[in-house]
Amino acid sequence: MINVLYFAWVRERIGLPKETVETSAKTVAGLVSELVQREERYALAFSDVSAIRVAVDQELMDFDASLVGVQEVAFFPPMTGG
Amino acid sequence: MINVLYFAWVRERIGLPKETVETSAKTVAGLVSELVQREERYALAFSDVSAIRVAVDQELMDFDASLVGVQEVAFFPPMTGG
Amino acid sequence: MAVRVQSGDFDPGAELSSFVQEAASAGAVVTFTGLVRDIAGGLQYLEIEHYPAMTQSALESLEATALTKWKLQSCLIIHRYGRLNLGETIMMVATAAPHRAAAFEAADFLMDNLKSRAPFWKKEVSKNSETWVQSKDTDKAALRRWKFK
Amino acid sequence: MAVRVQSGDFDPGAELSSFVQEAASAGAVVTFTGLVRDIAGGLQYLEIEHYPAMTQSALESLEATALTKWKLQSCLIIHRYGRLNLGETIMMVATAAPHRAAAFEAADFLMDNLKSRAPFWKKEVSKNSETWVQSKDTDKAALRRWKFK
Repeated sequence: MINVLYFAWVRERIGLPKETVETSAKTVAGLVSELVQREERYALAFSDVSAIRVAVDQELMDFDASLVGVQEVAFFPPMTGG
Repeated sequence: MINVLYFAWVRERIGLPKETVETSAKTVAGLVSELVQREERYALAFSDVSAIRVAVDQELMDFDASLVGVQEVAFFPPMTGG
Repeated sequence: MAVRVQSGDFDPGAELSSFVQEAASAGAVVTFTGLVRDIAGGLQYLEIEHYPAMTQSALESLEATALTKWKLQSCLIIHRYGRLNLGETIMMVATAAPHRAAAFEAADFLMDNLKSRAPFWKKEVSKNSETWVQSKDTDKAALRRWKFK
Repeated sequence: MAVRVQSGDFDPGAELSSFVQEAASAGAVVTFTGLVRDIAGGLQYLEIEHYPAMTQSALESLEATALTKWKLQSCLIIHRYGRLNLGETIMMVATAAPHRAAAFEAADFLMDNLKSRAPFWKKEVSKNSETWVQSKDTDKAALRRWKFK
Protein backbone atom coordinates (compact mmCIF):
# COMPACT_ATOMS: atom_id res chain seq x y z
CA MET A 1 0.00 0.00 0.00
CA ILE A 2 1.49 3.25 -1.18
CA ASN A 3 0.09 6.75 -0.95
CA VAL A 4 0.22 8.31 -4.39
CA LEU A 5 -0.06 12.10 -4.69
CA TYR A 6 -0.64 14.27 -7.75
CA PHE A 7 0.01 17.99 -8.11
CA ALA A 8 -0.75 20.80 -10.56
CA TRP A 9 -1.88 19.65 -14.02
CA VAL A 10 -1.10 16.02 -13.22
CA ARG A 11 -3.67 16.29 -10.42
CA GLU A 12 -6.14 18.00 -12.74
CA ARG A 13 -5.82 15.38 -15.48
CA ILE A 14 -6.14 12.44 -13.12
CA GLY A 15 -8.92 14.20 -11.28
CA LEU A 16 -7.80 13.62 -7.71
CA PRO A 17 -5.03 14.84 -5.41
CA LYS A 18 -4.27 11.59 -3.63
CA GLU A 19 -5.07 7.90 -3.55
CA THR A 20 -3.88 4.72 -1.91
CA VAL A 21 -2.55 2.18 -4.39
CA GLU A 22 -2.09 -1.55 -3.96
CA THR A 23 0.91 -2.39 -6.10
CA SER A 24 3.45 -5.10 -6.71
CA ALA A 25 5.69 -2.76 -8.72
CA LYS A 26 9.32 -2.67 -7.66
CA THR A 27 10.12 0.76 -9.10
CA VAL A 28 8.42 4.09 -9.81
CA ALA A 29 8.46 3.22 -13.53
CA GLY A 30 6.65 -0.04 -12.75
CA LEU A 31 4.02 1.86 -10.76
CA VAL A 32 3.49 4.26 -13.67
CA SER A 33 2.98 1.27 -16.03
CA GLU A 34 0.27 -0.07 -13.72
CA LEU A 35 -1.45 3.30 -13.43
CA VAL A 36 -1.58 4.01 -17.18
CA GLN A 37 -3.29 0.66 -17.76
CA ARG A 38 -6.10 1.57 -15.37
CA GLU A 39 -7.94 4.32 -17.19
CA GLU A 40 -7.66 6.80 -20.02
CA ARG A 41 -7.11 9.76 -17.63
CA TYR A 42 -3.97 8.12 -16.20
CA ALA A 43 -2.70 7.33 -19.70
CA LEU A 44 -3.29 10.97 -20.61
CA ALA A 45 -1.53 12.32 -17.52
CA PHE A 46 1.51 10.09 -18.05
CA SER A 47 1.60 10.28 -21.87
CA ASP A 48 4.89 12.21 -21.76
CA VAL A 49 6.86 11.16 -18.70
CA SER A 50 9.69 13.50 -19.65
CA ALA A 51 7.31 16.28 -18.54
CA ILE A 52 6.78 14.67 -15.15
CA ARG A 53 8.87 14.73 -12.01
CA VAL A 54 8.64 12.29 -9.14
CA ALA A 55 9.29 12.47 -5.40
CA VAL A 56 9.67 9.31 -3.34
CA ASP A 57 9.00 9.83 0.36
CA GLN A 58 9.35 13.60 -0.28
CA GLU A 59 12.71 13.38 -2.07
CA LEU A 60 13.19 14.07 -5.78
CA MET A 61 14.08 10.82 -7.53
CA ASP A 62 14.40 9.27 -10.99
CA PHE A 63 11.78 6.91 -12.42
CA ASP A 64 14.00 3.93 -11.78
CA ALA A 65 13.91 4.55 -8.01
CA SER A 66 12.99 1.54 -5.89
CA LEU A 67 9.65 1.32 -4.11
CA VAL A 68 10.93 -1.02 -1.38
CA GLY A 69 9.81 0.32 1.99
CA VAL A 70 8.34 3.42 0.40
CA GLN A 71 5.22 5.04 1.85
CA GLU A 72 4.57 7.98 -0.45
CA VAL A 73 5.12 8.70 -4.14
CA ALA A 74 4.23 12.05 -5.72
CA PHE A 75 3.93 12.94 -9.41
CA PHE A 76 3.98 16.51 -10.69
CA PRO A 77 5.18 18.77 -13.53
CA PRO A 78 8.55 20.55 -13.37
CA MET A 79 8.44 22.93 -10.43
CA THR A 80 7.87 26.65 -10.94
CA GLY A 81 8.51 28.25 -7.57
CA GLY A 82 10.54 31.34 -6.87
CA MET B 1 44.52 79.10 -11.70
CA ILE B 2 43.35 75.62 -10.85
CA ASN B 3 41.68 74.36 -7.69
CA VAL B 4 43.58 71.33 -6.48
CA LEU B 5 41.87 68.98 -4.01
CA TYR B 6 43.34 66.17 -1.90
CA PHE B 7 41.46 63.32 -0.22
CA ALA B 8 42.15 60.58 2.34
CA TRP B 9 45.84 59.90 3.01
CA VAL B 10 46.93 62.18 0.17
CA ARG B 11 45.20 65.01 2.04
CA GLU B 12 46.81 63.94 5.31
CA ARG B 13 50.33 63.76 3.86
CA ILE B 14 50.07 67.11 2.12
CA GLY B 15 48.37 68.58 5.14
CA LEU B 16 45.54 70.43 3.46
CA PRO B 17 42.31 69.54 1.67
CA LYS B 18 42.41 72.17 -1.04
CA GLU B 19 44.52 74.90 -2.55
CA THR B 20 44.58 77.16 -5.56
CA VAL B 21 47.58 76.57 -7.80
CA GLU B 22 49.11 78.88 -10.40
CA THR B 23 50.50 76.54 -13.01
CA SER B 24 51.76 76.48 -16.58
CA ALA B 25 51.55 72.67 -16.76
CA LYS B 26 49.68 71.31 -19.77
CA THR B 27 48.79 67.95 -18.22
CA VAL B 28 48.03 66.40 -14.86
CA ALA B 29 51.47 64.74 -14.93
CA GLY B 30 53.06 68.17 -15.47
CA LEU B 31 51.14 69.55 -12.50
CA VAL B 32 52.34 66.67 -10.31
CA SER B 33 55.97 67.40 -11.35
CA GLU B 34 55.55 71.01 -10.25
CA LEU B 35 53.98 70.04 -6.94
CA VAL B 36 56.64 67.49 -5.94
CA GLN B 37 59.34 70.13 -6.45
CA ARG B 38 57.68 72.45 -3.97
CA GLU B 39 58.13 70.69 -0.68
CA GLU B 40 59.01 67.38 0.90
CA ARG B 41 55.38 66.65 1.90
CA TYR B 42 54.29 66.82 -1.76
CA ALA B 43 57.18 64.57 -2.82
CA LEU B 44 56.11 62.12 -0.11
CA ALA B 45 52.46 62.16 -1.11
CA PHE B 46 53.27 61.59 -4.78
CA SER B 47 56.22 59.22 -4.28
CA ASP B 48 54.26 56.33 -5.81
CA VAL B 49 51.83 57.70 -8.39
CA SER B 50 50.60 54.20 -9.18
CA ALA B 51 48.85 54.42 -5.78
CA ILE B 52 47.12 57.68 -6.72
CA ARG B 53 44.00 58.34 -8.75
CA VAL B 54 43.06 61.64 -10.34
CA ALA B 55 39.78 63.35 -11.21
CA VAL B 56 39.71 66.29 -13.61
CA ASP B 57 36.63 68.47 -13.22
CA GLN B 58 35.05 65.59 -11.23
CA GLU B 59 35.71 62.91 -13.84
CA LEU B 60 38.22 60.07 -13.36
CA MET B 61 41.13 60.57 -15.76
CA ASP B 62 44.65 59.35 -16.49
CA PHE B 63 47.74 61.36 -15.57
CA ASP B 64 48.24 62.38 -19.20
CA ALA B 65 44.91 64.23 -19.21
CA SER B 66 45.05 67.81 -20.50
CA LEU B 67 44.61 70.77 -18.15
CA VAL B 68 43.33 73.10 -20.86
CA GLY B 69 40.18 74.83 -19.62
CA VAL B 70 40.21 72.78 -16.44
CA GLN B 71 38.98 74.29 -13.16
CA GLU B 72 39.45 71.49 -10.64
CA VAL B 73 41.88 68.62 -10.22
CA ALA B 74 41.61 66.12 -7.37
CA PHE B 75 44.18 63.58 -6.14
CA PHE B 76 43.29 60.62 -3.96
CA PRO B 77 44.04 56.94 -3.23
CA PRO B 78 42.09 54.15 -4.95
CA MET B 79 38.48 54.46 -3.82
CA THR B 80 37.06 52.19 -1.13
CA GLY B 81 33.33 52.82 -1.14
CA GLY B 82 30.58 50.24 -1.05
CA MET C 1 18.39 30.58 9.76
CA ALA C 2 14.72 30.49 8.98
CA VAL C 3 12.40 28.92 6.44
CA ARG C 4 8.78 30.02 6.28
CA VAL C 5 6.06 28.64 4.02
CA GLN C 6 2.89 30.68 4.38
CA SER C 7 -0.29 31.76 2.61
CA GLY C 8 -0.38 35.30 4.01
CA ASP C 9 1.22 38.31 2.32
CA PHE C 10 4.32 39.83 3.94
CA ASP C 11 6.41 42.99 3.70
CA PRO C 12 9.93 42.22 2.43
CA GLY C 13 11.12 45.50 3.99
CA ALA C 14 10.04 44.46 7.48
CA GLU C 15 11.81 41.13 6.93
CA LEU C 16 15.02 42.88 5.83
CA SER C 17 14.94 45.14 8.91
CA SER C 18 14.84 42.17 11.30
CA PHE C 19 17.29 40.17 9.22
CA VAL C 20 19.88 42.96 9.30
CA GLN C 21 19.50 43.38 13.06
CA GLU C 22 20.11 39.69 13.66
CA ALA C 23 22.99 39.57 11.18
CA ALA C 24 24.73 42.64 12.60
CA SER C 25 28.15 41.00 12.53
CA ALA C 26 27.90 40.32 8.79
CA GLY C 27 29.23 42.92 6.40
CA ALA C 28 27.12 42.03 3.40
CA VAL C 29 23.41 41.29 3.06
CA VAL C 30 21.71 40.41 -0.24
CA THR C 31 17.97 39.98 -0.73
CA PHE C 32 15.87 38.81 -3.63
CA THR C 33 12.14 39.51 -3.68
CA GLY C 34 9.72 38.06 -6.23
CA LEU C 35 6.51 39.97 -6.92
CA VAL C 36 3.30 39.06 -8.77
CA ARG C 37 3.41 40.96 -12.02
CA ASP C 38 1.19 41.07 -15.07
CA ILE C 39 3.50 40.44 -18.02
CA ALA C 40 1.07 39.36 -20.74
CA GLY C 41 -1.78 41.59 -19.60
CA GLY C 42 -5.08 40.38 -18.15
CA LEU C 43 -3.72 38.51 -15.13
CA GLN C 44 -6.19 38.55 -12.25
CA TYR C 45 -4.24 36.61 -9.68
CA LEU C 46 -1.70 33.85 -9.18
CA GLU C 47 -2.57 30.53 -7.56
CA ILE C 48 0.38 28.66 -6.07
CA GLU C 49 0.03 24.99 -5.25
CA HIS C 50 2.63 23.22 -3.13
CA TYR C 51 3.40 19.84 -1.60
CA PRO C 52 3.07 20.53 2.14
CA ALA C 53 4.83 17.39 3.40
CA MET C 54 7.85 18.12 1.21
CA THR C 55 8.09 21.92 1.02
CA GLN C 56 9.50 22.76 4.43
CA SER C 57 12.13 20.01 4.36
CA ALA C 58 13.13 20.81 0.76
CA LEU C 59 13.67 24.47 1.69
CA GLU C 60 15.52 23.59 4.89
CA SER C 61 17.86 21.31 2.99
CA LEU C 62 18.45 24.09 0.45
CA GLU C 63 19.19 26.54 3.25
CA ALA C 64 21.59 24.09 4.92
CA THR C 65 23.50 23.67 1.65
CA ALA C 66 23.83 27.44 1.19
CA LEU C 67 24.89 28.01 4.81
CA THR C 68 27.67 25.44 4.53
CA LYS C 69 28.86 26.15 1.01
CA TRP C 70 29.14 29.94 1.38
CA LYS C 71 29.73 30.04 5.15
CA LEU C 72 26.77 32.34 5.59
CA GLN C 73 26.18 34.01 8.93
CA SER C 74 22.48 33.93 8.32
CA CYS C 75 19.91 32.90 5.73
CA LEU C 76 16.18 33.44 5.25
CA ILE C 77 13.71 31.84 2.83
CA ILE C 78 10.03 32.81 2.74
CA HIS C 79 7.67 31.39 0.11
CA ARG C 80 3.93 31.82 -0.19
CA TYR C 81 1.23 29.51 -1.52
CA GLY C 82 -2.47 29.92 -2.27
CA ARG C 83 -4.01 32.95 -3.95
CA LEU C 84 -1.66 35.88 -4.60
CA ASN C 85 -2.91 39.16 -5.99
CA LEU C 86 -1.13 41.51 -8.38
CA GLY C 87 1.73 43.40 -6.80
CA GLU C 88 1.92 41.11 -3.77
CA THR C 89 5.13 39.43 -2.65
CA ILE C 90 5.58 35.83 -3.84
CA MET C 91 8.77 34.99 -2.03
CA MET C 92 12.00 36.34 -0.61
CA VAL C 93 15.47 35.11 0.17
CA ALA C 94 18.10 36.91 2.25
CA THR C 95 21.73 35.98 2.80
CA ALA C 96 24.31 37.47 5.17
CA ALA C 97 28.06 36.93 4.79
CA PRO C 98 31.30 38.69 5.65
CA HIS C 99 31.87 39.62 1.99
CA ARG C 100 29.63 40.55 -0.89
CA ALA C 101 30.64 37.79 -3.34
CA ALA C 102 29.45 35.03 -0.99
CA ALA C 103 26.19 36.85 -0.19
CA PHE C 104 25.43 37.41 -3.90
CA GLU C 105 26.34 33.90 -4.99
CA ALA C 106 24.38 32.21 -2.22
CA ALA C 107 21.25 34.27 -3.01
CA ASP C 108 21.61 33.43 -6.69
CA PHE C 109 22.01 29.73 -5.83
CA LEU C 110 18.92 29.76 -3.59
CA MET C 111 16.86 31.36 -6.34
CA ASP C 112 17.94 28.90 -9.02
CA ASN C 113 17.07 26.00 -6.76
CA LEU C 114 13.78 27.49 -5.58
CA LYS C 115 12.73 27.82 -9.21
CA SER C 116 13.49 24.24 -10.13
CA ARG C 117 13.77 22.06 -7.03
CA ALA C 118 11.23 23.31 -4.50
CA PRO C 119 7.72 21.81 -4.85
CA PHE C 120 5.72 24.86 -5.92
CA TRP C 121 3.57 25.23 -9.03
CA LYS C 122 2.22 28.53 -10.26
CA LYS C 123 -1.04 28.96 -12.12
CA GLU C 124 -1.91 32.26 -13.77
CA VAL C 125 -5.59 33.05 -13.56
CA SER C 126 -7.08 35.64 -15.90
CA LYS C 127 -10.69 36.39 -16.85
CA ASN C 128 -10.93 33.75 -19.55
CA SER C 129 -8.19 31.27 -18.77
CA GLU C 130 -6.17 29.40 -16.19
CA THR C 131 -2.64 28.51 -17.24
CA TRP C 132 0.01 26.53 -15.39
CA VAL C 133 3.31 28.40 -15.66
CA GLN C 134 5.83 26.33 -17.61
CA SER C 135 9.32 25.86 -16.28
CA LYS C 136 11.84 27.60 -18.50
CA ASP C 137 14.87 26.12 -20.19
CA THR C 138 16.82 29.06 -18.81
CA ASP C 139 15.91 27.88 -15.30
CA LYS C 140 17.39 24.46 -16.00
CA ALA C 141 20.50 26.01 -17.51
CA ALA C 142 20.78 28.29 -14.47
CA LEU C 143 20.51 25.29 -12.16
CA ARG C 144 23.21 23.44 -14.06
CA ARG C 145 25.72 26.19 -13.22
CA TRP C 146 25.92 24.95 -9.65
CA LYS C 147 26.92 21.41 -10.58
CA PHE C 148 30.26 22.59 -11.88
CA LYS C 149 31.21 24.15 -8.59
CA MET D 1 15.55 56.23 -9.83
CA ALA D 2 17.21 57.78 -6.85
CA VAL D 3 20.69 58.49 -5.59
CA ARG D 4 21.20 59.67 -2.02
CA VAL D 5 24.45 60.64 -0.37
CA GLN D 6 23.89 61.28 3.32
CA SER D 7 25.58 61.28 6.73
CA GLY D 8 22.59 59.96 8.70
CA ASP D 9 21.94 56.29 9.36
CA PHE D 10 19.00 54.64 7.56
CA ASP D 11 16.95 51.45 7.75
CA PRO D 12 17.46 49.30 4.64
CA GLY D 13 14.15 47.57 5.38
CA ALA D 14 12.18 50.81 5.21
CA GLU D 15 13.93 51.59 1.93
CA LEU D 16 13.05 48.17 0.50
CA SER D 17 9.38 48.60 1.49
CA SER D 18 9.08 51.88 -0.45
CA PHE D 19 11.16 50.59 -3.33
CA VAL D 20 8.93 47.54 -3.80
CA GLN D 21 5.78 49.67 -3.69
CA GLU D 22 7.11 51.97 -6.40
CA ALA D 23 8.40 49.07 -8.48
CA ALA D 24 5.16 47.09 -8.28
CA SER D 25 5.20 46.22 -11.98
CA ALA D 26 8.64 44.60 -11.69
CA GLY D 27 8.79 40.92 -10.96
CA ALA D 28 12.25 40.83 -9.41
CA VAL D 29 13.92 43.05 -6.81
CA VAL D 30 17.48 42.59 -5.56
CA THR D 31 19.09 44.56 -2.75
CA PHE D 32 22.59 44.71 -1.38
CA THR D 33 23.24 46.23 2.04
CA GLY D 34 26.70 46.93 3.43
CA LEU D 35 27.09 47.06 7.22
CA VAL D 36 29.91 48.25 9.49
CA ARG D 37 31.48 45.12 10.89
CA ASP D 38 34.46 44.47 13.13
CA ILE D 39 36.58 41.94 11.23
CA ALA D 40 39.95 42.31 12.90
CA GLY D 41 38.59 43.11 16.36
CA GLY D 42 38.93 46.45 18.15
CA LEU D 43 37.16 48.62 15.59
CA GLN D 44 35.47 51.59 17.24
CA TYR D 45 33.93 53.26 14.22
CA LEU D 46 34.33 53.89 10.54
CA GLU D 47 35.02 57.33 9.10
CA ILE D 48 34.05 57.76 5.45
CA GLU D 49 35.44 60.70 3.50
CA HIS D 50 33.98 61.62 0.12
CA TYR D 51 34.36 64.19 -2.66
CA PRO D 52 31.06 66.10 -2.47
CA ALA D 53 31.27 67.83 -5.85
CA MET D 54 31.84 64.51 -7.59
CA THR D 55 29.90 61.92 -5.54
CA GLN D 56 26.34 62.66 -6.60
CA SER D 57 27.18 62.90 -10.31
CA ALA D 58 29.38 59.78 -10.21
CA LEU D 59 26.55 57.79 -8.62
CA GLU D 60 23.96 59.20 -11.01
CA SER D 61 26.07 58.24 -13.99
CA LEU D 62 26.49 54.74 -12.54
CA GLU D 63 22.73 54.48 -12.04
CA ALA D 64 22.07 55.66 -15.61
CA THR D 65 24.42 53.00 -17.00
CA ALA D 66 22.69 50.24 -15.01
CA LEU D 67 19.20 51.44 -15.97
CA THR D 68 20.06 51.36 -19.67
CA LYS D 69 22.18 48.25 -19.78
CA TRP D 70 19.80 46.00 -17.82
CA LYS D 71 16.55 47.80 -18.74
CA LEU D 72 15.76 48.22 -15.05
CA GLN D 73 12.35 49.46 -14.02
CA SER D 74 13.86 51.13 -11.01
CA CYS D 75 17.15 51.62 -9.23
CA LEU D 76 18.24 53.01 -5.85
CA ILE D 77 21.68 53.90 -4.51
CA ILE D 78 22.20 55.21 -0.97
CA HIS D 79 25.70 55.80 0.42
CA ARG D 80 26.70 57.36 3.73
CA TYR D 81 29.71 59.45 4.71
CA GLY D 82 31.08 60.73 8.01
CA ARG D 83 31.21 58.71 11.21
CA LEU D 84 29.55 55.28 11.11
CA ASN D 85 29.25 53.12 14.21
CA LEU D 86 29.45 49.35 14.43
CA GLY D 87 26.41 47.56 13.02
CA GLU D 88 25.17 50.65 11.18
CA THR D 89 24.31 50.62 7.49
CA ILE D 90 27.05 51.91 5.17
CA MET D 91 25.21 51.76 1.88
CA MET D 92 22.51 50.04 -0.09
CA VAL D 93 21.62 49.41 -3.70
CA ALA D 94 18.30 48.10 -5.01
CA THR D 95 17.39 47.07 -8.54
CA ALA D 96 14.01 46.16 -10.04
CA ALA D 97 13.62 44.28 -13.31
CA PRO D 98 11.14 41.95 -15.01
CA HIS D 99 13.43 38.96 -14.48
CA ARG D 100 15.83 37.91 -11.79
CA ALA D 101 19.00 37.61 -13.88
CA ALA D 102 18.91 41.31 -14.82
CA ALA D 103 18.16 42.41 -11.25
CA PHE D 104 21.04 40.31 -9.86
CA GLU D 105 23.55 41.34 -12.50
CA ALA D 106 22.74 45.03 -12.24
CA ALA D 107 23.10 44.99 -8.43
CA ASP D 108 26.42 43.17 -8.76
CA PHE D 109 27.58 45.73 -11.34
CA LEU D 110 26.59 48.65 -9.11
CA MET D 111 28.50 47.18 -6.17
CA ASP D 112 31.67 46.55 -8.15
CA ASN D 113 31.62 50.11 -9.42
CA LEU D 114 30.75 51.64 -6.06
CA LYS D 115 33.75 49.88 -4.58
CA SER D 116 36.22 51.14 -7.16
CA ARG D 117 34.81 54.13 -9.03
CA ALA D 118 32.78 56.18 -6.57
CA PRO D 119 34.77 58.79 -4.59
CA PHE D 120 34.53 57.35 -1.07
CA TRP D 121 37.40 56.47 1.25
CA LYS D 122 36.98 54.42 4.41
CA LYS D 123 39.12 54.84 7.51
CA GLU D 124 38.92 52.30 10.34
CA VAL D 125 39.30 53.89 13.74
CA SER D 126 40.21 51.74 16.71
CA LYS D 127 41.52 52.65 20.16
CA ASN D 128 45.16 52.83 19.14
CA SER D 129 45.13 53.35 15.40
CA GLU D 130 43.52 54.92 12.39
CA THR D 131 43.91 52.98 9.15
CA TRP D 132 42.78 53.86 5.64
CA VAL D 133 41.15 50.80 4.12
CA GLN D 134 43.14 49.59 1.12
CA SER D 135 41.39 48.77 -2.13
CA LYS D 136 41.61 45.08 -2.86
CA ASP D 137 42.96 43.41 -5.95
CA THR D 138 39.78 41.35 -5.95
CA ASP D 139 37.82 44.59 -6.33
CA LYS D 140 39.81 45.51 -9.42
CA ALA D 141 39.38 42.01 -10.85
CA ALA D 142 35.65 42.23 -10.13
CA LEU D 143 35.47 45.56 -11.94
CA ARG D 144 37.26 44.14 -14.95
CA ARG D 145 34.47 41.61 -15.48
CA TRP D 146 32.19 44.36 -16.79
CA LYS D 147 34.58 45.45 -19.53
CA PHE D 148 34.12 42.18 -21.38
CA LYS D 149 30.38 42.62 -21.69
